[in-house]
Amino acid sequence: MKFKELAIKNPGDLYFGTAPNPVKTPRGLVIGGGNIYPELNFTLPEMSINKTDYSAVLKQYREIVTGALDHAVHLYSDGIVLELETLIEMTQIPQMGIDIVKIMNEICEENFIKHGLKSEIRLTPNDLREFERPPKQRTTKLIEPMMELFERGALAGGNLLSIESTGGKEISDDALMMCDIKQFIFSQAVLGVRDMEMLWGKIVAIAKKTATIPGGDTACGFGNTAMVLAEKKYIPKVFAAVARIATVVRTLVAVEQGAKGPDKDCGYEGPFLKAITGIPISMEGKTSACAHLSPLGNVAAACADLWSNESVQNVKLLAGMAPTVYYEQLQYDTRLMNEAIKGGKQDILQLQKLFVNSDTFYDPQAFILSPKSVIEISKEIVKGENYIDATKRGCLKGLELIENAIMEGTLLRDEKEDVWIEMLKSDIASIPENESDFVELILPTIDQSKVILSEYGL
Amino acid sequence: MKFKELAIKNPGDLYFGTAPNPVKTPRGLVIGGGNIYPELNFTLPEMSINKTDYSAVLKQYREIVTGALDHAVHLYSDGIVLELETLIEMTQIPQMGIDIVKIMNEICEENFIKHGLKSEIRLTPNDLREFERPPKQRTTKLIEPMMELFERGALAGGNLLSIESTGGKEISDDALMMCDIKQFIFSQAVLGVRDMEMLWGKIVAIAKKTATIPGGDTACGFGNTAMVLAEKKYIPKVFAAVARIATVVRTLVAVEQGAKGPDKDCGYEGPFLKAITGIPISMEGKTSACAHLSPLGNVAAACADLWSNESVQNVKLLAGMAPTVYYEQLQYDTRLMNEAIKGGKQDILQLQKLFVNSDTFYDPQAFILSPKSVIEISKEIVKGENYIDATKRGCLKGLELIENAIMEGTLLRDEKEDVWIEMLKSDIASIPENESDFVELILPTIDQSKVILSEYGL
Amino acid sequence: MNELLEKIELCIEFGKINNAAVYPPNMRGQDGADELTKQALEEGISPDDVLNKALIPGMDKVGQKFSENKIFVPQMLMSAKAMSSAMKHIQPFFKSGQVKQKGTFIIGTVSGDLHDIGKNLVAMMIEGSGWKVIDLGVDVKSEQYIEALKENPGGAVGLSALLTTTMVNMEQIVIDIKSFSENAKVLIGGAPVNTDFCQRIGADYYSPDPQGAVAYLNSLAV
Amino acid sequence: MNELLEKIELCIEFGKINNAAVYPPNMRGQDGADELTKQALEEGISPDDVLNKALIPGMDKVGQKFSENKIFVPQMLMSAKAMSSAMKHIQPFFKSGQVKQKGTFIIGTVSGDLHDIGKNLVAMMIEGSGWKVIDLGVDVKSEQYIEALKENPGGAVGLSALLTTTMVNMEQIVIDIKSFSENAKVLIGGAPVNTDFCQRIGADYYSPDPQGAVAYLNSLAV
Ligand code: B12
Ligand code: B12
Repeated sequence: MKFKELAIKNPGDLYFGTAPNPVKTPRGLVIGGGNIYPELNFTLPEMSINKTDYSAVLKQYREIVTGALDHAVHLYSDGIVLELETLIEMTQIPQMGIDIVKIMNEICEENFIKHGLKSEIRLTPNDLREFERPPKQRTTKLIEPMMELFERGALAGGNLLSIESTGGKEISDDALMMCDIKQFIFSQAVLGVRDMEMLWGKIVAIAKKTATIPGGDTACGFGNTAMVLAEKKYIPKVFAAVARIATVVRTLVAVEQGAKGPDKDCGYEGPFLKAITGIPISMEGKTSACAHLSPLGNVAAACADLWSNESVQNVKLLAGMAPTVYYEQLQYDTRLMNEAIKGGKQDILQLQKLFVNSDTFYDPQAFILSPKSVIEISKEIVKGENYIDATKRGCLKGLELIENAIMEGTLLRDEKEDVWIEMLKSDIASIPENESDFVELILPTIDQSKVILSEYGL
Repeated sequence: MKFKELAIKNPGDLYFGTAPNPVKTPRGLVIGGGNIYPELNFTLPEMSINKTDYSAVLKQYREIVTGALDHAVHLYSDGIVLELETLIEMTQIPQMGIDIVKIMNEICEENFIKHGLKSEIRLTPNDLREFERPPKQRTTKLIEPMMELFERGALAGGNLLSIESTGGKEISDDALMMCDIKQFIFSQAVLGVRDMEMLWGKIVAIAKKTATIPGGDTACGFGNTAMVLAEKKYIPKVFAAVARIATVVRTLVAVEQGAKGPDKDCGYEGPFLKAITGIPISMEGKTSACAHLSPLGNVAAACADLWSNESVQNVKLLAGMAPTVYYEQLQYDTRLMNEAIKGGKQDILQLQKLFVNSDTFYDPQAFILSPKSVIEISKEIVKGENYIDATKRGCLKGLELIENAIMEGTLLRDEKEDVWIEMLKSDIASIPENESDFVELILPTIDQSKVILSEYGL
Repeated sequence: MNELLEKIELCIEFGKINNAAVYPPNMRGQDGADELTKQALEEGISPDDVLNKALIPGMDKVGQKFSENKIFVPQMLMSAKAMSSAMKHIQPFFKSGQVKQKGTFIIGTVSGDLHDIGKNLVAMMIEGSGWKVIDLGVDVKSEQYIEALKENPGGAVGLSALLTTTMVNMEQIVIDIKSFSENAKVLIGGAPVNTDFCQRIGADYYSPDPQGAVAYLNSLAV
Repeated sequence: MNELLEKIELCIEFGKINNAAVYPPNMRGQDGADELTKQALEEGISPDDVLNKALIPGMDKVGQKFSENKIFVPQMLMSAKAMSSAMKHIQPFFKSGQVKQKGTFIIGTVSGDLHDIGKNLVAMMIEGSGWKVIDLGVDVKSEQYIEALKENPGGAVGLSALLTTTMVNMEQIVIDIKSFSENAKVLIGGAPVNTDFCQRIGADYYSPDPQGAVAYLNSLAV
C-alpha cells in the first residue's frame, strides 16, 4: 500500500469536474481540470465479426464516430472522450483493433482541425486470458496480442490506455453466487492485487514508450457483476455494497504502478480512487441505463470527471443511431454540471447534494458512494497495513456506516437483508491480515482446479 | 381569447412540479401538486400490425408496461404516467386501442393494489382526418372511430384524454418548408384555432360523460416539425423559435374549451400554457433524445410537471427493453427535481437556473423557453384582441427578446440567420389582425386544392 | 463560356424564377430563369447545352451549398422553382428525343404512412439534378408503384416510411416491385430505416438524405 | 403423508445438506437430506416417492420463494446442494430404470462467449426441478452440443449468449443442431437475446430467466 494519506481529505472537496491531479491530453482536454466531459461508449449491433466482412465492422465504427462527433459540433461540445472497448476478436487479431483506432482517430483529428472539437480516444483491449480455464495469468501466450494492441493502438491514436482486467475472477464468480465474502475478498485483495501489479507494470511501460496516458482499470467483472446480481434480486444489496468496497484496493494498484487516470467507467470504485490518489475518474449513472440498470443513477455523478453511458449498440432509434442519441443525453447531463461549475463551489456542492440525497436513502450501494461515505471509508482503507487489512477496514467501515444510517432512518431498511449485515461483519472480521494465513484459510473452501496460484506468484 | 391575465405572473413562480391548478387522478397522482412524475412513452418495434396476429400486438404492450412498472416498484417510484399514443390501426379499429388500454389498466391496477404504485394512463388516439387529402376536418366519417376510442377507451381506464390534432397542417407543412411565417401563422391562429374549438368541445364532453380528465393537445406536427427541420439545418433556428410561439394560441384553445391538463408532451408550447392558464404540463427534454434530437435538453425541464421521453420502440438494449431503460432515466431525472422540491423554493430555483442557463445561450429555441422569456411573451399574448393579434404580439415579442439577447451577447449569434430576423419581423407586422382580411391575404398565396376552408367554418 | 448560360446558371443558383419574382431582393427587376432560357433557345443554343451547362450545374451548386449548411431549404426551393420555370421550355425537346433526361424516378410514401415532408424534399432535389420525377404522394400501395413503372419502363423507385409499423410494408412493396421487374432499382429512406434493413428486404440503396439518393441515382445514369 | 418424506422436503427447502453442515443455523446437529434419504430408502420407501414427494416438491418451494424474491441465490444454492446429496442415493435407480428422470438438458455458453454466471444459474435450477443436466461450459461449439445429444438422445439443449457478437453464433448452432436432430428442442437465453430473435433463428423457446426455462421444460416432460 503506497498511499498512506488521502489526496482529498474532506467530503466538501470531493466533487465533479475537478481532481487534484488533472490529466491533459494531446488534443487539449484537461480531465479533472474544472470541467466534466462526456465519455461515449458504444458497441456493435447483433452481427458476427467473423462472418461479416472486415470492412463492414470498420464501417460500423466509422458511422458511430462520425455521427457522434457531428452532433458534438452541433451541440457546441467543449470536449468528448470516445472509448473503444474492444470485442474479443479485435484483441485476438490486434490489427483489427488498430484499424478501428485509426479510423476513429482520423475522424477526431478532422473535427479538431475543422471545428476545434477536442476529442480523445480511450483504448481498452479486453483481457483475453480468461479464455483459458483455469487461466494462466502470467505464462499464457494470450498476453502478447493484448500488449501488441496496447502498443500499436497507442501509436495509432489511442491516447488513453485502459483495461478491465480479470485477475481473481476464477474465485470471485462463485464467491458472488454463494455470497461468500471471505472468498470474494481473497479474489480481490490477494489475487486481484497481485495480478494488477504484474499487468499494470507492463501497461505503464507501454504508455511511457508510446508517450500516451496510462488511464486506469475497473473492477467491472467484480463490483458491477455484484450490482447486476443484486438488481436481479439474486444477492443482497448490502453484499453488493460491501463487495464494491472490496474492489477498491485491486483497482488502486494500477495507480500505484503509475496509472494517471481517468480510471475506467464501469466500476464504481472510482470515487474512492479519486479521494485516495487525486486522479480524475470516469463514472456512469442514469445515462448508462442502456447498458445496465442500477440503483445509483444520480449519486454516481457526485464526483465524476468524465460521464459515461457504459455501452450502447449501434442500433437505430426513432431519432437516429443510438450512440448519437446517448451522446446527446450525456452532453445535456454534463452541460448541467458545467453550468454549476461556472457558478463556483457553492453551486457545485448544491447540485451535488441533490445528486447524492436523491439516491442514498434507497440503497446501500448508493449510500456508500456519497462523498461523506467515500471519504470515511477511504480514510480507513489507507490506514491498512497491507491490502488485506486495508480491504477489511474499508468493508467494516462501510458496514458500520450502513448500520448507523439504517438506525438513524437515513437508509431504507430491508428486513430480508438484516441477517446479512451480521454475517458479513463476522465473516470479514475473521479474515487473517497475513496473506499466507489467508491463503491457507481459503484454499480448502474453493474448487482448486479452477485456479493456478503460481500464476499469481503464490 | 378567454384568458386576459396570466395565472403565473412572475418568472420566479414558474417552476417544475407545481401548477396553480393541479390535477388529481383516480389512482392518487396529483400532477402539478408539488411533485414531478415521469411520463413514459413507447411504441411498437418494427412490425406490421396488420400482418402480425392481434395477440402479438397486445403482447408487446403487456411486456412494455409490465417491465416498466416492475422497475418502477423496484426504484421506489412515487408515481408514473403511461401514455398510449396509438398507431393508426388502433384508432381505425377502436377495439384494438381499447384492448390495449384494458391490458395496461389491468397491470396498473395490479401494481396499485399489490405495491401501492400510483400510475395513470394517458390515452392519445391519433388524428385520422389527415388520411383524406384535402382533409374534411368536420364532415369526415373518420371522426367517428376517434371519438369511439376516446369514449370506450376512457371507460377502459384511459383516464387522461389527449390528442395531437392536425387542423391546419394542410397549410403549415409547406409554410415550414418555404419558411413563410404568414402562412404558418394562418395555419395556427386561424385554421388551428377553429379546428381546436370544434374538436376539443367534443373531447371535453366525452371526458364529462366518462368522468375522466381532458388533458390537452400539442402542436407537435407544427412546432416540433419546425424543430426537427431546424436540427437538420433545413430551416433557420430563429424561424423554428418563432413558429413555436405561433403554436401557443391553437393549443390554448383546448384549455378554453375545458381541458384541465396535463397538456401533452411533444410540443414545447406547454410553458406558455402553464403561465397563462395555470394547468400542469408535460415536457420532454434530454431523455427524449431517443425520439428526436433537440437543442433544449435541459431548459425543457424548467417548469415541467410530467417529464417524458416522447417515444421509444420496444427494442432490446444491453440492459433490457428500451422502455424500461428509458423509464429508469426519467426516474432519476425526476428524483433529482423532486429532491430540489424537498429543499424548498430556493433549491428549486437554483436547479432551474442551471437547467435554463445551460441551454439558453446556444439556441433561440431554447432561449424563448426560459421562464423569463415565457412570462414576457405570454404577457403579450394575453393582451391580444383576438387569436391573430395575440399570435403576432407573442411572435414579435419573442423576436425582440432574441434580438436583444444577441446584442447583449447572452444568445449566440449565427450570422446566417441575421437576415431572417428582419424578414420575420416585417412579415409578421404585415399580417392584418382581422380574420377575414387575413384569409384574403393568404388565399392567393397557397395551393387552394389542398385545403377546404368550409371545413373550418370559414 | 456563353454569357447567357452563365446568367441562367446564376438564376438557378440564387432562385430567380422570372422577371416578376421579388426573390432574391438583389436581382429584382431582372430577367429570370424563365425568360433567359427562352431567349437562349431562341438564340439557337441547344437545349442540351442549356440543361447540362446551365441548369444542372446551377442546381449542383445549390445542392453543394445545401450540403454544407450554407443555405436553407426555402432557398433551395426557390432554386428548384427557377429550375422548373426553365424546364418548361426544355420539355418539348425531351419528347422529341432531342435531349435525354437522366431517367425517371418514381417516389411515394408507403401505404399506411402519411409523413411526406422528407419525401417531398427528396423528390425536389432529385428533380433538380435532372431526373424526371413522378411523385405518387402518400399512402402508396404496391400496385401504384407498379402502374407507374409500367408507364415509365426503366424507372427507379423511391420508398419513404417514417413509422416502425409501415417500414414493414416496404418489404412487401419491394418484393412486389422486384417480381414485376427484377431490374428496377429501389431506393428507401425515412427515419426508422437504415442500411441493414435495406439489405434485409432486398432493396438496392438506402440514403439518410436527399444528397445520397442523388449521388446514387446519378451513378446509375452514367 | 410420511413424516420422513416431510423431513426430507424441509431439508431441501432450507438447504440442510447433511448432519455435518452448519447451514442453516437452526438445523445444526440434525440429520440432513443425505442421511434422511438413505434412511428412507432403507425403510423401503420407493425411490420414486422420495424423488416426487419430497425432493422435487422441496425444490419447487425453493423455486417459488426465489421467484417471489423471498430468498437469494446462495440460499437456493444450498438447497441445490442438499438435493444433490439426496440424488446420489436415487441415482442407481435411474440406471436400473426403476425411476424415470424428466429428461436430459444439455447447456452451454456459445462459442466466443465466456459469460457463464447466468448459464450456471439456469443449469442449477433445471437440475433442481428433476432434470439430468449436462453442462458443457463456455465457448461451446456446435459439435460439442451435437456430441452430447448423441450421447443423450431426446435431450433438450440450452444456449446462452451475452454478447451481441456471439448471439449470432446461436443461429448457426441452432441450424446445426436441428439438422442433426430435427426434433431436439432448443432453448436460448442471455441479456441481448429475446423472443423475436428466438423465432427468427428457429429456436424453440426463449426465457429471460431460469424459472421460465423450468416451466417450459416441465411442459415438455408431461
Ligand atoms: C412531422 C411529423 C409528423 C407530422 C407529419 C407531417 C407530414 N406532412 O409529413 C404529423 C404531425 C402529421 C405526424 C403524424 C404522425 N406521426 Co409523426 N412525426 C413527425 C416528426 C416530428 C418529423 C418528421 C419529419 O418531417 N422530419 C423532417 C424530414 C425532413 O426528415 P425525414 O422525414 O426523416 O426525411 C429525410 C430522410 O429520412 C430522408 N428520406 C425520407 N424519405 C426518403 C425516401 C428515400 C427514397 C430516400 C433516399 C431518403 C428519404 O431524406 C429526408 C430529407 O433529409 C417525426 C419525428 C422524427 N424523429 O422523425 C414524427 C414521427 C415519425 N411520428 C410518429 C408518430 C407516432 C406519428 C403518428 C402515428 C402520431 C399519432 N399518434 O397521431 C401520426 C401518424 C401519421 C401517419 N399515418 O403517418 C413517430 C413514429 C413512431 C413509430 N412508431 O414509428 C415519430 C418518430 C415521432 C415520435 N418520436 O414519436 N407526424
Ligand atoms: C459479469 C459480466 C462480465 C464478466 C463475466 C463473468 C462470468 N463468468 O460470466 C466479465 C468481467 C468476465 C465480462 C467480460 C466481458 N464482457 Co461482460 N458483462 C458482465 C455483466 C456486467 C453481467 C452479466 C451477468 O453475469 N449477469 C447476471 C446473470 C445472472 O444474468 P444473465 O447473464 O443475463 O443470465 C440470466 C438470463 O439472461 C437468463 N439466461 C442466461 N443464459 C440463459 C440460457 C438459457 C437457455 C435460458 C433459458 C436463460 C438464460 O437467465 C439468467 C439468470 O436469470 C454484463 C452486463 C449486463 N447488462 O448483462 C456485461 C456484458 C455482457 N459484457 C460485455 C462485454 C463487452 C464484455 C467483454 C467483451 C469486455 C471486454 N472488453 O473485455 C468481455 C467478454 C468476455 C467474453 N469473451 O465473453 C458487454 C456486452 C456488449 C456487447 N457488445 O454485447 C456487457 C453487456 C456490458 C456492457 N454493458 O458493456 N463480463
